[in-house]
Amino acid sequence: MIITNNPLVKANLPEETKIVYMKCSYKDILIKVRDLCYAGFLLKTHPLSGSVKPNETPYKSIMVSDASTGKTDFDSCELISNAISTYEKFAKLPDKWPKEVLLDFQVVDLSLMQNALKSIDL
Amino acid sequence: MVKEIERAGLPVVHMCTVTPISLTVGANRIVPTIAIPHPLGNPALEPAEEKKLRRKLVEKALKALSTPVDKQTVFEK
Amino acid sequence: MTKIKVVHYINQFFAQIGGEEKADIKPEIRQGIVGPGMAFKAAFGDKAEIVATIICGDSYFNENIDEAKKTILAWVKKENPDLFIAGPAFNAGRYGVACGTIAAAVKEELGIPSLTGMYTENPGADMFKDKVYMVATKNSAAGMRDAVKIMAPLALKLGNHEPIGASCQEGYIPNGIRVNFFEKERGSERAVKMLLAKLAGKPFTTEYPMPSFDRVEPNPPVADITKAKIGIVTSGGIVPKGNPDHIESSSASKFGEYDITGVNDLTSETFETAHGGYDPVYANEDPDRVLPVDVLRDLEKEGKIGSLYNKYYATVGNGTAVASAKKYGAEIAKRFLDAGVQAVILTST
Amino acid sequence: MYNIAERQMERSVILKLELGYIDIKDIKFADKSEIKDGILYVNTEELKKLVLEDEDIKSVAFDIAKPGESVRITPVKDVIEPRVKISGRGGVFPGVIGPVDTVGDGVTYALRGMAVVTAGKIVGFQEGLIDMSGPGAAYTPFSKLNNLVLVCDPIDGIKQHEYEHAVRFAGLKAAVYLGELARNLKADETKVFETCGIVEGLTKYPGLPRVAYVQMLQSQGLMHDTYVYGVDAKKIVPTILHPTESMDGAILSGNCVSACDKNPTYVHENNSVVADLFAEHGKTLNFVCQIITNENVYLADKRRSSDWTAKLCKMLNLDGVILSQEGFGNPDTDLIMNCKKIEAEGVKVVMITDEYAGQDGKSQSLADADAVADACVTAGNANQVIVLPKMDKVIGVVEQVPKLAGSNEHSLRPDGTIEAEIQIITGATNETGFGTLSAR
Repeated sequence: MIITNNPLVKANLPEETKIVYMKCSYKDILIKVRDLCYAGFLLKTHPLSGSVKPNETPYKSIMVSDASTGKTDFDSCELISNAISTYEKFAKLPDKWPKEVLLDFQVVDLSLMQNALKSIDL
Repeated sequence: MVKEIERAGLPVVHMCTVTPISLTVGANRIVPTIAIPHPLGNPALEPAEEKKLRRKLVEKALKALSTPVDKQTVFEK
Repeated sequence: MTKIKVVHYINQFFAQIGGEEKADIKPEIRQGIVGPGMAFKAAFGDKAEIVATIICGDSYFNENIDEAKKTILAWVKKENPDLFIAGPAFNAGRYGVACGTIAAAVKEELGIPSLTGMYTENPGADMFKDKVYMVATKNSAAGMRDAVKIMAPLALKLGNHEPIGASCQEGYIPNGIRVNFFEKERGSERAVKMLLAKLAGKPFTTEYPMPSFDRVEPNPPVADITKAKIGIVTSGGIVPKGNPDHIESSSASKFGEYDITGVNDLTSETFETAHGGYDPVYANEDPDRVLPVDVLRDLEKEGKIGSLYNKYYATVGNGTAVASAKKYGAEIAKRFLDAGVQAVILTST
Repeated sequence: MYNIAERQMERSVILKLELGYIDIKDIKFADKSEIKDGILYVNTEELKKLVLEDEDIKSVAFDIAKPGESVRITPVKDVIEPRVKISGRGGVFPGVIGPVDTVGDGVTYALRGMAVVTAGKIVGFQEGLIDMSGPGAAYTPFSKLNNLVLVCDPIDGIKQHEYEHAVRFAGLKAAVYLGELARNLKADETKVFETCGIVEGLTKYPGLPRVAYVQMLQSQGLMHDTYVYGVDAKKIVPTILHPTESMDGAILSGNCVSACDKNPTYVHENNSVVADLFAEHGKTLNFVCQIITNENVYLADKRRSSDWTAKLCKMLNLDGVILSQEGFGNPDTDLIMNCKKIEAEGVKVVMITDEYAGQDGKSQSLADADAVADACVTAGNANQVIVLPKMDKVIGVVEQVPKLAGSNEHSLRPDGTIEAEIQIITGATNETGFGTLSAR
């Protein structure tokens, strides 16, 4: 299951992929995924996927398990907490992106997810 | 925080869901709980059942406080 | 350039007033140089001048911290120096704590650049190395010359408001602030050298120490839980409804103390969570799910525990800096001890 | 009769690369491309024809940037040192430009003191800046080189990944074209790099610690990729290379984000960990091999790759490794996983990383940590703020500056100065220990 705020991910991944699209900020995606991890879902992709800095791109997609395991997974919780701390430490920059650059960010984020999907051969 | 309480000479039990985090922060007596948003409860249960569950966990914590330990110990079942 | 004006702080021993028997002397201020100030004078040349020396007994300072601090700060403010130096204290524990306390206070409260020095294992080092520039010294006064050699140039930089380099360049104890600089050798060369040292079992210094995880020995158990007074504290942010202390949902800057005299059950009408780090629905529905007051009251009535302490403490674990959590923990522990609490239950989300 | 023991002792597994350096002191545009007396003359028409063979590129402009000039190059995509294979198997950039063949032995020439720099706005947030003088020059190793800059414009409506591919190949083709000019020259200096097989290693260097270099390669998706013999590194499992293979261009950058700590192709060709381990080879240590692994997005890939890396270290009976990282964020997790698992095999690790400690230097530097990582070399805090003065000339796209990572709309001041974090500078905090920047 992919948690994303990237409209391209929503539009372009294969139909059988379970996608939760939310119109929200980068940070909101991290928070949503954190709550899922607390609720026993497993992280499948690294929340800081890509080297585009969290204060640059407004888009984030993270893959988690389709269902909760019923037990909180320490590694998942640690990764997502660290990702939130990392997000927090970057200087907050004002939105400065024209539309075409936003699209570039979406394309790169989509590419990260597509490659992750190749790894599990969905 | 748990370490500072222990350092002050008070036996302390840490009731927490993700025990590895508790181990990392240095708690010595650890009782695992149910889930992060409701460590001492389970909304799926009837209120009376839920309270029973909570009581069991708290009793486990009291037992932990009464048990000598020489290293970090997780009090499972 | 005008001469930098320095005020120096030392203890009774270095002022040659006396040893332990004189450790209770009250603070005094003398114009000019006393004791180790001579070594600084020699190192400063004509670039800086110690205009006054403040002397205080170590016992007096530590037993009357607030008063000693107030008196000394007032004197320093009056002198209005460009720089304040405390010590160095070497391995003297109470002197180290005094130097750290007063140097940090001068910096924070008066905004005057401040410097101290001590042995890394001096208890004052851990307490204040992040609050004020602190030079690592040897463990005895025999290291005075070496200490001054490092402290004097750093003092001049501080006094002149020059940029301060990295800890390894300037000689101060790492203070948690990462500072860039150019090494002589490239990184790969340093890595090869470090590996050879590590393989040979020789000492080496990592350039980035991992965040440390220290441990505390477990305390003996409660002898008889049915007689014990139990204290409760939570990092799950359970607060009276409306969050009267305005505890922040993350990176909390305070903890709350709340009276639960006569409270037998936490309900959604009376309590809630201030924690922003988890889905609050369940905790708000029934705060006992985070802080089990209901069960503990039952156990109290049944005589299974001696009593439940009538105050509980709440913090928000979410994003709270380690240093703050440590501070809150120590303060909460102190209040528990003062209230005669014998064992503590800490619940986290 | 076939005697295994004899055969094993007889067989020589020595791989030797002679690397000849042709020093380039200057670059000039001319009618004929050639290298004469240390000066590289470039016929841009010929080079242009070569680059425009790719139908995704509409136009290309050439420029020269020399050390000390008031010149800024931005946004930089890749930096490549031209090389040519004189003898031995394969050709440079095997599997991409050269044929698929194992490289790393024989004779190779390198044009030392220069680089091909590709620039182009592949995505709107394209990063990377090289100042040839001023305070910024100290932070990038490429300010010390004579740079031939290619600014490639794509055809209209091109997809980002096609443009990335086109610029990547333009740089490589130009480098090969220039490298060929050195084929019949005499090297100004020759260095010999030699490694041997397990049997020779044990008999030749008894008592010396067996050391390998574990290199993590950025491998996540568009703008985040590295190629090994033409293979996308996210599709590899960790494997072993002779350290000389990367000198022939076996590892190539397809990476355009995180300018400060990505590895341009130049860094792979001149990998400084490889060079510094070779410098001690046979003296204080036995440099066994290079192990390459990836940094994938999918967590199971991270676990598998770190398992394999540790396994290889164990199978090779290593005593120690140097572990280097590439990029920001999730690679911290690979770094710590690799370090933990390799140490768990009893192999000592020194790792090289950089830090994101915030502009004030007070934040946790890495996104992951473990007490076992007790030996760490740092390439500095990438969030450090720097003020870069106006340059007389900008090669590339100046409007790009406010869009670089760590900068904002105020970064580009009206007088042309830039205030931004050093992470916008190409190679500033390189995590293979290529530079001298550090932090405490």
